[in-house]
Amino acid sequence: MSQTIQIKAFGMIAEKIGSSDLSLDNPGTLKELRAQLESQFPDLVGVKFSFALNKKMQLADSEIPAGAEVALLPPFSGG
Amino acid sequence: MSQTIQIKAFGMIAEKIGSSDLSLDNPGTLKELRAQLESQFPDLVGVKFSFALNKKMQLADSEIPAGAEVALLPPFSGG
Amino acid sequence: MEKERKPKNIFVQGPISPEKIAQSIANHSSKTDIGGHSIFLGQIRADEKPEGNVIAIDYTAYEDMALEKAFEIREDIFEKYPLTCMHIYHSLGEIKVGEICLFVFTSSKHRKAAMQACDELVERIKAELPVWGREILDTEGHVWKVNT
Amino acid sequence: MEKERKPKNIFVQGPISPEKIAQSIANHSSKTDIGGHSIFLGQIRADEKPEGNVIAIDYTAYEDMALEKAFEIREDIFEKYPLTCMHIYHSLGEIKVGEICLFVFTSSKHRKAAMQACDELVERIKAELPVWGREILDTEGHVWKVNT
Repeated sequence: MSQTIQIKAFGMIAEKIGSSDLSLDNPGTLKELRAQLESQFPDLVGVKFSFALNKKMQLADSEIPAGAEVALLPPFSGG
Repeated sequence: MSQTIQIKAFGMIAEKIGSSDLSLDNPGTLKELRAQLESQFPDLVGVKFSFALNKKMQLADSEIPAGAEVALLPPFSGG
Repeated sequence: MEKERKPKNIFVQGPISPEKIAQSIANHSSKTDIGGHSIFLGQIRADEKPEGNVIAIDYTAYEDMALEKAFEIREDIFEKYPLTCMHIYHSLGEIKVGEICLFVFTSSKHRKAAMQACDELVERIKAELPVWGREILDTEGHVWKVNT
Repeated sequence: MEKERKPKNIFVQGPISPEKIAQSIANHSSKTDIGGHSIFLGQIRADEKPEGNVIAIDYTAYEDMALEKAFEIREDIFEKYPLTCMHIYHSLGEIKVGEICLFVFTSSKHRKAAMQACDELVERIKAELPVWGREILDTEGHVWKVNT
């Protein structure tokens, strides 16, 4: 499980991270990814965001497949 | 009650009467007016229409005031 | 002081052009408290009847009464929903299939009020305005339109 | 044979012009089975925030995911309502107050289906499409738009 994953950040999350694209070692699950992101970017602590794996929303914790495109999605505000 | 009233007919009713404007002696009430119109224009028998008195719909029988503008209104079909 | 509203003419001779609709939308760009517009357009359908196919509808109205009633409906809807603007246009005369004969336009700070008001306006216009459509057929006959 | 539908691009750079809306309406005049069109337009509001007044919204999206989701929503709505046509356009980039950022357009034989489908589409677009609005303030700061 030490492959690299591609992370895309959007909206307020991209702003807090300071970038819209990141490459990280795959931490295994979304829960572990969230913990790692919060540790690396303390501004994310307490900020609401969801994950999409390969363009599908993930509402519960999930394993992150090898080579996945992981998106960090703050609450939508289109329209 | 022998004044003249002005009658305006619309849509299918004007077509059946053959005119959109009529002057009649006031028959007193809308019920009597309907009977008189059906007698004068047999094509109106069985045809659905309502009355307006001075531009207000009259759903029940009413007296026809002197000099009233009486409109014969088939079911509306705007839009 | 309450805003005073007066009866406006809602009738236009002939079809309502897409350009008129665009102009009406553009006129609202200076009203920066509007967040949503809801629009309903009625278009003449080429219905097939036992007597022939509809090629146009010729609209007539009891205009004075219709304008009074339209004003009453406008006042009711303005009272019921927090609207910024409301516009109603209905065609008179012959409108061909594919052309627009009704244009109802509501605007509000938030979308829900605009949408609900627009729906209610269309229902009331169809049910309460003394307007009649004579459907002209390709057989040179006609039938009187019936609203469902 | 069922009609096959493919994902379409719903995004346009910059505001949606009234002329584009007029053109879209005019394009439907040849579809003579349409009796009613329902349109919703989202317009940028000059909201006052504690941090300043909104002068524009800068929209960004996760475009690939949004187009997949928009396609799924389209299919759901086509299955649920007897529609003739459905069009969705959403702006990206900076849209100034008073300009149009969302254009949803449904057409049907009868008005009810067009209206209900339009309402439902707007709700789903706002709730389900990965799109974000950054509200630009006259104080040179910004706040992130929150949908209610």
